[in-house]
Amino acid sequence: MTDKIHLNRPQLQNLYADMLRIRRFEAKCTELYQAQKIRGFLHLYDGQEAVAVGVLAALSAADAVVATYREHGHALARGVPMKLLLAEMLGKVEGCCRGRGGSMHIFDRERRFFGGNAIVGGGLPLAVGIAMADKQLRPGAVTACFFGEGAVAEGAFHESMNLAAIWQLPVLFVCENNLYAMGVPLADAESQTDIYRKAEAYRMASLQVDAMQPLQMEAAARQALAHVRGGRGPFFLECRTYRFRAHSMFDPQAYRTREEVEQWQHQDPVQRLRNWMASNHWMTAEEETAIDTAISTEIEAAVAFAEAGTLEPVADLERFVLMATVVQENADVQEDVQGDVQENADQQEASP
Amino acid sequence: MTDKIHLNRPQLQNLYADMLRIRRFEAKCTELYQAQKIRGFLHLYDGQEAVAVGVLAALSAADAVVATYREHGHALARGVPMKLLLAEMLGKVEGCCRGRGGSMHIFDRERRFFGGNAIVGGGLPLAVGIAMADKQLRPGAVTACFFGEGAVAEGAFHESMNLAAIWQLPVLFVCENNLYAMGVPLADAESQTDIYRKAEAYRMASLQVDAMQPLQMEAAARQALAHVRGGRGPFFLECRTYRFRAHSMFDPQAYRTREEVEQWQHQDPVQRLRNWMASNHWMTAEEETAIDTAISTEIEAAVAFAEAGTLEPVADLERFVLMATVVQENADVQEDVQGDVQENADQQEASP
Amino acid sequence: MNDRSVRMTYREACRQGIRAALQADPRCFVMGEDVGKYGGCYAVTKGLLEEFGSTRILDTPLAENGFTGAGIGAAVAGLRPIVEIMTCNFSLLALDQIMNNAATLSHMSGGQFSVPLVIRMATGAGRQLAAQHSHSLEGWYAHIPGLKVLAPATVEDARHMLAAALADPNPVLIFEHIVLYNTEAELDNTITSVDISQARVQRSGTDVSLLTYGNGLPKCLAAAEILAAAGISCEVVDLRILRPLDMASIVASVTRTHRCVIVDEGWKSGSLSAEIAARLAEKALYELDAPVIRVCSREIPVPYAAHLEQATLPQTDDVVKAVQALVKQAAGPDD
Amino acid sequence: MNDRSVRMTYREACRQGIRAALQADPRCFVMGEDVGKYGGCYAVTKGLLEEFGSTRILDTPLAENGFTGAGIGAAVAGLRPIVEIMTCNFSLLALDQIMNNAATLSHMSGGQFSVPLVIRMATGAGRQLAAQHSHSLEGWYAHIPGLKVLAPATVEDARHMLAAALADPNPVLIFEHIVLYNTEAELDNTITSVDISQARVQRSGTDVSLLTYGNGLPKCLAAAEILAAAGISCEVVDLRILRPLDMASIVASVTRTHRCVIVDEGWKSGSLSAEIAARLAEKALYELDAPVIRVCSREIPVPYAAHLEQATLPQTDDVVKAVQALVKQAAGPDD
Ligand SMILES: Cc1ncc(C[n+]2csc(CCOP(=O)(O)OP(=O)(O)O)c2C)c(N)n1
Ligand SMILES: Cc1ncc(C[n+]2csc(CCOP(=O)(O)OP(=O)(O)O)c2C)c(N)n1
Ligand SMILES: [Mg+2]
Ligand SMILES: [Mg+2]
Repeated sequence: MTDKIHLNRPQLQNLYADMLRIRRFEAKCTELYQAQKIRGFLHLYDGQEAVAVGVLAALSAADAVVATYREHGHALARGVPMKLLLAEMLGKVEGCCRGRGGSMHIFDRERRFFGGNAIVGGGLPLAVGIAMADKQLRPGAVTACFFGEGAVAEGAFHESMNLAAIWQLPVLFVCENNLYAMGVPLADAESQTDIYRKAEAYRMASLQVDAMQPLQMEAAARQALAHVRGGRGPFFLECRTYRFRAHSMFDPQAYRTREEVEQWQHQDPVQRLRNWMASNHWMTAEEETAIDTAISTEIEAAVAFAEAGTLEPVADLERFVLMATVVQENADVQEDVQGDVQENADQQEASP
Repeated sequence: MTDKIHLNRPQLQNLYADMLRIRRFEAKCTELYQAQKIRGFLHLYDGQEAVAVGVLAALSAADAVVATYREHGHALARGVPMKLLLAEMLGKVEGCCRGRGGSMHIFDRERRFFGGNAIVGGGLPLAVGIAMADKQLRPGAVTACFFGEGAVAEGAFHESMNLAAIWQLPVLFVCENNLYAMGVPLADAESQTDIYRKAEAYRMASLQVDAMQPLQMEAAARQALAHVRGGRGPFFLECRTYRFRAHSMFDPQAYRTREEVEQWQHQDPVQRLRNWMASNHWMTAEEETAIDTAISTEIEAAVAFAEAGTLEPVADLERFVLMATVVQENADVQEDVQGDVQENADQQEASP
Repeated sequence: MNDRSVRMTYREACRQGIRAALQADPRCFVMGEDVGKYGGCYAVTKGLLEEFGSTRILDTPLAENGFTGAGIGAAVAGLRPIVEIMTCNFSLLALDQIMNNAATLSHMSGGQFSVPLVIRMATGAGRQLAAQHSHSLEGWYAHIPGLKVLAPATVEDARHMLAAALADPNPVLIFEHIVLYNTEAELDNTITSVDISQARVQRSGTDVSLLTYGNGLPKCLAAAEILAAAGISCEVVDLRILRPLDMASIVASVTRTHRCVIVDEGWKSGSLSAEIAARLAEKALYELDAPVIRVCSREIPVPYAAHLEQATLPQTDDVVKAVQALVKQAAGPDD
Repeated sequence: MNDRSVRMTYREACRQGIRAALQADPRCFVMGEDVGKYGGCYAVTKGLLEEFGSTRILDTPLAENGFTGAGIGAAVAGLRPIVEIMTCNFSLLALDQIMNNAATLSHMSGGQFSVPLVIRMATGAGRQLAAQHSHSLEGWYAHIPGLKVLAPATVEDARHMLAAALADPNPVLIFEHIVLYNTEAELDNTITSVDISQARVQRSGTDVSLLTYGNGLPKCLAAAEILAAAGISCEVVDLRILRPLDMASIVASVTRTHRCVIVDEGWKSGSLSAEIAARLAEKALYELDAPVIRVCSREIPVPYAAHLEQATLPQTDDVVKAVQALVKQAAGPDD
């Protein structure tokens, strides 16, 4: 945490609060899973919070987001209301997808949150297409596309990187390299383990960042985004991170040692940011308590909302298999983007 | 043609004869196509002869070959009898695939010639698998996998390169970069047009060679093969070349100018090798005539054989949809390979 | 040809359909392999690059999964892509995007998104392109909920189905038959649109219903002509829309004729013909005076040699024989 | 349990089948995502890496098209790969290799090559995994000539089908149902192999044939039990092999019972049930006293919420109702 700080006090506190909020949300999900209220596959985000928060804090409303099945953090950081997210995971019709998607398929049109994709690598081509549309319809908008390092071996990764590069599309590729794809360690899956170097094969600008350092992560995201917004084509960000929990709730973690996990836990981005802020007077005890309390309140409210939710009538099962009309995306976002390009450019120059 | 020559007189003459033989065969195919004796899609190899001949001359019987729909040259250089090839293209049961495959699907088990694949990129995963088997069953054998630069954009390319690299398989990837994939020029299809640099993304050894220079091509193939045979993992060879003819018989070539094609024809590898050999006394007029005559005779005989061929009875249509027993590959090849590794290694050291 | 009609090939009709779509909607664009500089593998998009420029006619690299997925994303985000997958044989590379994204996004998101995407592909055998270039997969795609599947068999449908598909808020797959591209017909100028919901009776008849689509249509019409000479009256129904099937029209025809032959160039087992036969057995069993006969492709990878290829595909002659067998069989003692 | 039998889960039976195959043939190896260190997504291959080492149990990167194609190449060149595609949902990424290479190589090369490859995949819904993880594609794959398609529904088949598949010179797809992994049964030690050519009558009956496979089997057996109490005798046939279908056994059963319900977890249109119903209409129409009823999945992407998912899938109760309707309907005036 030795970098020059280019965030002010409220920004720092937001960064911390957003990360903690995700951490605490996932803890609640674990509880709800154990209580068999959440079912199916559940993939938690503990350890990787700095990535979602770092990137999404820098996005504007007009930007688009594509994520994976491990996307609670992204959804929360993007502003998908926690209660809609939780109701979805409890299979309630009040959920953001009427309870049809569950944990792996969070969508929120209003926030341009395009999933929630459970096919590894399946989101990348979508991101390319969204960026194609935005380049015409929403100049300045960026599509942030998150995926794990496991996705890098898929053909879809390769095809998407090349398409984005030849067409110079506004896509920010965010690879969350947590060193494992389920039980397969990176070195077993890739001959080139410095994933950001894969970007060179497409002549795409790239950067590798230590995502256990929230401030470095935040700065890298801002830099990457400035590149894309500046019309200089796509950007590839490799975020070195670690997942503290099992791959999903069914995973005995035979592929790694407890010691290894503990080692990484010493680098816990949430805890370290907290400690550093506390000891450097960026956050008082009262402020910390306030953050804590706000999160607790929000989570309790979300749980209450989700639990009180109702089930979609079975009679509606076949609604939306085929749509009756085209769903129009919000048309108001364009102005917003243009403003944001400006703002980001300024900040970029001001930061060290 | 300024390189030091590491081939002797008979070798040089073979190189020339093998290339000319392909060129002349393709001319005959054109005729037969115009006479509507060959049907379907027909992709000719004119201009690229140095690639197939350069690589295949250096292979041994135990090695395996995987090619594309533009594979007459590879089949001939591999030793698939011309008459079987031509009978196949005329749809006769005497053809190497009983007339079922046609021009795009030449197979010859005896010569370990595994197609003939009409799905762009579809052969690469096969090559990886053949190399997996050979690594265990035929130590020292190499799989030479040919494909166009168009295939490089496919996911199958990416997945196969990575698999071969992480498992250090004996595959020689031969990319025939003729600058066009049907009507799409390389620069429209790839952000990185130095294709050999893609290999770096997999930490695979690679080389770019001017394949309009047969001797350079031959030397590069030998070097690449020595790497693979030496157990140092897969190798990627980018062969810069040009196709003189249309993509297939249906192509009006609107995407390139006549001047461009003519420019490249000045570099015709067959003609240049001939001229250079003639003026440097590597081939006398009599020797050239003998080569010419032998080729003419062979082609005439092949045409006669193919024309005299018969049609597979319709009653046999469903044979081989499901096989009754496993077809065993020739078990004698192993010794052969071991010998060949030795031989190649010697030559390698002896060449400049 | 008169002033109300113009003679046109199926290929030209496909092209005119695309041109009209590009003219009508600036959000519409064509994306695929060789649609631009080459003019299309089957010359369908020839001239369009010159007319509309390279942002509307977009040559892609060979990356079926990638650009099909990009088409889905672009459709969701407001454009109206016409993705061309050169032939359905290559669409297998894009199946993940088609089934797991295009077909699911609306339902799985609880109706938050629509995917107004059109994917055109060439289909079918008959040009000696051998095993990897001769699949007929349209009936197989018709298994997937969330998609609509169209099979233009006529010049009119080739001309007008695209507009209807683009107007549809759902992903629509259009299968153009490679053998039909060169067929010609008079196109009625006064017809400016077609529906994409109904099968169409292409020839009325009373003895047997021939249900078909795509390149089966000319074969069935030819068979009907031959059979008419022999005194057998065939009703020929062009299914047109393979998903969702227009069962009302199918049942109506069979209710008129009481006998049915389904002609389908797909491999027989698990083909669309199976679904139709099964539904007829469910919904119209007592209308049938004889078992339904299915005339389909032989269950083999399509071979190159002409005689083998033709023997693999259902032919006019096979249809004639099937009908004759059916009429003989049904003409029992009390018929 | 006695000394002739041992109680075992379907999962454990799958594992024992793989172990036995690896022990029996040094050319045999397992390749797929997370088959090694992780022990298999559904824990089927757990412990095998430790027992056989990393050349026999090969963890692959996420590259379904690549490693499936590699399996094909390895099989052609002399090995006996067992490729695991984690679930059939991801197999869409490998479809090009499966259809265009595995299924065609023998025929297209005129019989020069065989592809002795086994591809195992998990299939089915029922565990709230939602739209992209709940496909039932085995019936759909059964459309492809050149493949064999197996669906073990019992512990015995889970244990022994693999050996038969490996002994087969052709590419064989084995679909293991995710809901069955935890089911248990007695496994008879004296049975050391099963055929992969015949359907099997799992319960004899006289009134109605229930034709099913995979996770449909326990549902049909439960329905038969309930219906027996109501005096209706159901014959339950486990299809086992979906391609090629054992029509002889199917027709034999229907000839005994004269009524038929097909229970298939695939989407109804174009499902395997359609093919069976169509063939029955062709080959056994006059044996049927009533139209065939198909009990299939609703035609939607499978939703996450438990009640929606269950409503999407065919249930025991649906089977019971279908049989009751059929018996009532068939019991006409002269029955
Ligand atoms: C195409 C596909 N193959 C396999 C899977 C099963 N699967 C789900 S997550 C996963 C590992 C992905 O690893 P990574 O991309 O690194 O993401 P992480 O889980 O580490 O966040 C696998 C193999 C899948 N969902 N999709
Ligand atoms: C997967 C797939 N997509 C598209 C095609 C159609 N096609 C055949 S050859 C070709 C161009 C291939 O170019 P390249 O790989 O450079 O080989 P070249 O023809 O130049 O030898 C295309 C697009 C195909 N056969 N397979
Ligand atoms: Mg990972
Ligand atoms: Mg090329």
